[in-house]
Amino acid sequence: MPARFLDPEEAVALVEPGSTVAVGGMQLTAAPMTLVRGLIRRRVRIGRLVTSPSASLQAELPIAAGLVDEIVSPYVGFEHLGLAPAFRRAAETGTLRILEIDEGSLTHALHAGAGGIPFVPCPPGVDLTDIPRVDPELFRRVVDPFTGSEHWAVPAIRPDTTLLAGAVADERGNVALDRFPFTDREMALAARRLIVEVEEVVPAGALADRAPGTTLPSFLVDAVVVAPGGCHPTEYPERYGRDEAAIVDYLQLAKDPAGLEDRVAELVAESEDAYRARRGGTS
Amino acid sequence: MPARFLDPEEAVALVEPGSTVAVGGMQLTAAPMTLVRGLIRRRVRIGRLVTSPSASLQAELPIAAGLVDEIVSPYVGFEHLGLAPAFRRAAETGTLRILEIDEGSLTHALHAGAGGIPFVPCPPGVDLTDIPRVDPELFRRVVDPFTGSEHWAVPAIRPDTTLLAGAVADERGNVALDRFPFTDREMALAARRLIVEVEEVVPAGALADRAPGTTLPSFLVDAVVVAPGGCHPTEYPERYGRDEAAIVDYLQLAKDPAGLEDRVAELVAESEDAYRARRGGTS
Amino acid sequence: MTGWSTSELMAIVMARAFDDGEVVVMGAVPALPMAACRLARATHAPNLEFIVGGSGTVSPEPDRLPASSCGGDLAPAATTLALPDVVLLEGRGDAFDVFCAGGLQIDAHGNCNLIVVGDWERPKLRGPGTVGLPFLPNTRRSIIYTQSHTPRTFVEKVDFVGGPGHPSGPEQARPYRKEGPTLVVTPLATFDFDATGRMRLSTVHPGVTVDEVLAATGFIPAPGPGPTVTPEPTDEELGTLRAIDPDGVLRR
Amino acid sequence: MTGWSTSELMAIVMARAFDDGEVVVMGAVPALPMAACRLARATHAPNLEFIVGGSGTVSPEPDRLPASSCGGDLAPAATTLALPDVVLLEGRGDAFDVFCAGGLQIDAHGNCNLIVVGDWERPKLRGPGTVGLPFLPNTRRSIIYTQSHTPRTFVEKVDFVGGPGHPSGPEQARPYRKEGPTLVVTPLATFDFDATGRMRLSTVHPGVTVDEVLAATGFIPAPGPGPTVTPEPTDEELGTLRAIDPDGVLRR
Repeated sequence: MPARFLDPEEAVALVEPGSTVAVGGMQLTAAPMTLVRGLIRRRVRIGRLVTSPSASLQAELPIAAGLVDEIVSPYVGFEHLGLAPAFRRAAETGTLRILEIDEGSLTHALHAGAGGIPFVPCPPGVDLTDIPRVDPELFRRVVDPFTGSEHWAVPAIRPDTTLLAGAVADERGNVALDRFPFTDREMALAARRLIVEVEEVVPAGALADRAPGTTLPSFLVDAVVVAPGGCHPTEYPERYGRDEAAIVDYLQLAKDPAGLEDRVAELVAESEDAYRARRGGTS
Repeated sequence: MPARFLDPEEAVALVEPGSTVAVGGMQLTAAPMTLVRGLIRRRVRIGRLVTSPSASLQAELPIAAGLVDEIVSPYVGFEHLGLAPAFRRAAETGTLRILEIDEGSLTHALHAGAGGIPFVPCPPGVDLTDIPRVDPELFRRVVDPFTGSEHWAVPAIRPDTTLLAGAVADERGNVALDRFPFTDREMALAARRLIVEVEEVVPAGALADRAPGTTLPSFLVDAVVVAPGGCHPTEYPERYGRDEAAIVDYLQLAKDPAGLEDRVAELVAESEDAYRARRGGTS
Repeated sequence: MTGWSTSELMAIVMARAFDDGEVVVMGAVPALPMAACRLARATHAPNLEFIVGGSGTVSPEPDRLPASSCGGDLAPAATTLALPDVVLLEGRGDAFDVFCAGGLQIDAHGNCNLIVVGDWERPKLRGPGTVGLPFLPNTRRSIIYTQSHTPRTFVEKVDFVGGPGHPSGPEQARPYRKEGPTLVVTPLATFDFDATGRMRLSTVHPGVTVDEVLAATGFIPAPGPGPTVTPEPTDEELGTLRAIDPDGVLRR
Repeated sequence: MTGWSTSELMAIVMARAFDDGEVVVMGAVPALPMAACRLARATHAPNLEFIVGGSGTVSPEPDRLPASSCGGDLAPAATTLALPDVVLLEGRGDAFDVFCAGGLQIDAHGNCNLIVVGDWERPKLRGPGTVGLPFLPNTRRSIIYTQSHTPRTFVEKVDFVGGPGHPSGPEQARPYRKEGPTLVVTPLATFDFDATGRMRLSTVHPGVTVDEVLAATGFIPAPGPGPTVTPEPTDEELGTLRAIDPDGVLRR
């Protein structure tokens, strides 16, 4: 079926409270912030938040809003701009359950989820770390039936909903990311429901010149939200840069829990249209 | 290091006799026939031949030449043109050991080989077939440590050498396939040694406009063989079609074992340059 | 419109069996199921999508019906999946609705065999291999088609299960088994399956007798309400199909 | 040429440590290792290749040093791997030569910790997470770098091993362990490792005293032949580096 084109509010209403939500984008690039802000405005509780190998604001903001019960993420931070204040505070005060995982195990777990593969034995490396010790839910021992050797294994991850930011959708809802894919394709393929915000809609057939394997067919896409500039303050490659001043401003303010609470209240009170208008013409 | 640019003869000399060789391309498209003919001319014994999910002449010809001890392949045939005569005969007379495998298990085994993942539990499906029963070397039972359920598993496959056909290499040996990828990327990433024949060489930097994830960096490529038209008689998309008359001619002739022996002798006697000249200007 | 070929009728019968919005996968030699999918899209199922074998192309519309599932004539398509992603989704089990498959042997429970006739260790006939057929029971349902309807093709039990059909016996409890095969299309007839998963004769094609079908079938089909006569192609169906197949690949 | 910054010296020291033909991987905040790789390519290691974090770009040469490992300013590169393919190759273990890594804590055996200071259950400081650091021992060797050389960063034993260094004790027998960390670069000094895998002071940067380094180090380094003074940047090195970093990111 063609994907449905929805408003951000309608799209996030598809997310069941308490379910597992995966958010795409990596570091300060291509975070699906319009959808994330939508979740926060609607105060949708996220039972388990799964991120790409390195998340920034797409994990930090829902945590700041107190909406995340558990997180599966190899990294929440702001790269050269510093640590993630709400994530730190939630971890240090014990209000967020962290399921520790590394980039490799996460990537393979999503791949397994996409493929109906029940679990994956881990490649060498993680067995020399303390990670499996603190995360018995995601790491268990398995014996290789071919060699008899023992390995850590991780279970398949199938997000109930995956939220991604793409560059364009055609009129049927076929999507092209047109950028570094990160682990966004795995998150899309593993999802039970996929919601994509895009910068732009193009005519049917306009994605036919994209290289094989770089598009997502509409039958995998449940909803498309048209949100030009919607990744703000993160960047969308070749469309707009990150708004570093806005991120730094957030990081300053979020050092103070009361300031952070105000900021979340502001965000909830403001519509996405008003947000877009206020931050000006990046798109 | 930049890949080495070699003649077909030099390139196939890198293949150790008796080792595991993977051949890319699928059905009647993008079979690395220049490299395969090189192996046959040099009479390199292939200990284990691994194919894409559907091979044609890249498996049939080495088998016809009596060079293959074992094969791991979900399909050897000629699609609408019929069955593979040498493969059939070798299977029916017991001169070829077949390690039965399906498309899914093969793809996952190559992915595991690329990733240092020791083995992969199979998704649902193959457990309802007779395949694991006849292939105890590639299929063993494993218990999911998270659920206690039992599954078939396949071991990682790491070809000693993978042979692929690409569209272009740049001067450093970065490669773009520029076509349906099939499982050729997995075969490349899992290989201990990668040899790619290409239609054309382009200047350094000329692949920079290819979409992320669609190229193979030179540090994965051990040797590049420049072989315009080299997939003949299979096709290379957007460059030349398959030579169906030549394939049908082979299939006719190969019905008779003596005829097939003559054909292989002819092939061995003829240089790749002579072959290219004889079949005329497809490139 | 008259003078339709058997392959055209088969494509039309398959097209009718697709529902709007379904996602269909097919393998090698895709001309027939691809024609059926395109016909369905052009008529009652505009939102059907189909994936052509190793190419990973989604609902391509080339000028001519392609002979191969991996040829460059399938490009460009509106989108194209990498084959490993198609393989993943086949394993995931809830992404695809219909798997179109066939075999050297097809048995009374809809099991398919592309691997071997006779004993696997000492083959009478070695087939090409099973490709993706093990994923048949992991797709919502499957449609089986073959150009060969003989007692050697249609057997009581396949010599080797490479593409699982309906369970018979204790396997019936398997948890992830979905609808299984729902339709079989041959040059002579169509079959469906009874509640025990055994094939039954559904329709015989115009000009074919029930006795001819039974003589060509190596097992006794389960009793059912049928058979009726396969409805002939309508002018619209045949006209649309011939626009999809201007070279008459399905008339050879 | 004078007036080099500490970060410029660090980049130059790292560049010297790369061999021609090596393949280097790096993670977040790539400016320093990326500058080092590009400097190496421009001087003694023209065939070195490097992969910039999540972008998967191979040896990109943007006009300015990038702040982020995932930004669009890294494109175009001659080739770009999809991140999942980089992850696969990190697991494969024979595709990459050098992993450049750091940590909130780095210990005497070169273990890195980006996860937590204090007890994992009751963190004193929660770090961002371990990203790809578990692959450190699966890469041929690693180079550790940090902008923070204090007794809190350089500890006898990390509170949490997220990026394994040299084995100490019974772990030394692990079969797949490769060369491990070979160099540590800080704003004050460089370290290497003795035969037991313990860090030892190799060079102190010009203008820094050994006592200052030891005071900033939370463990007693193993005795070694050194330390000597880190060789100053040559005019060629510094000139080349500044062409790579015209904005002076490394001079801030």
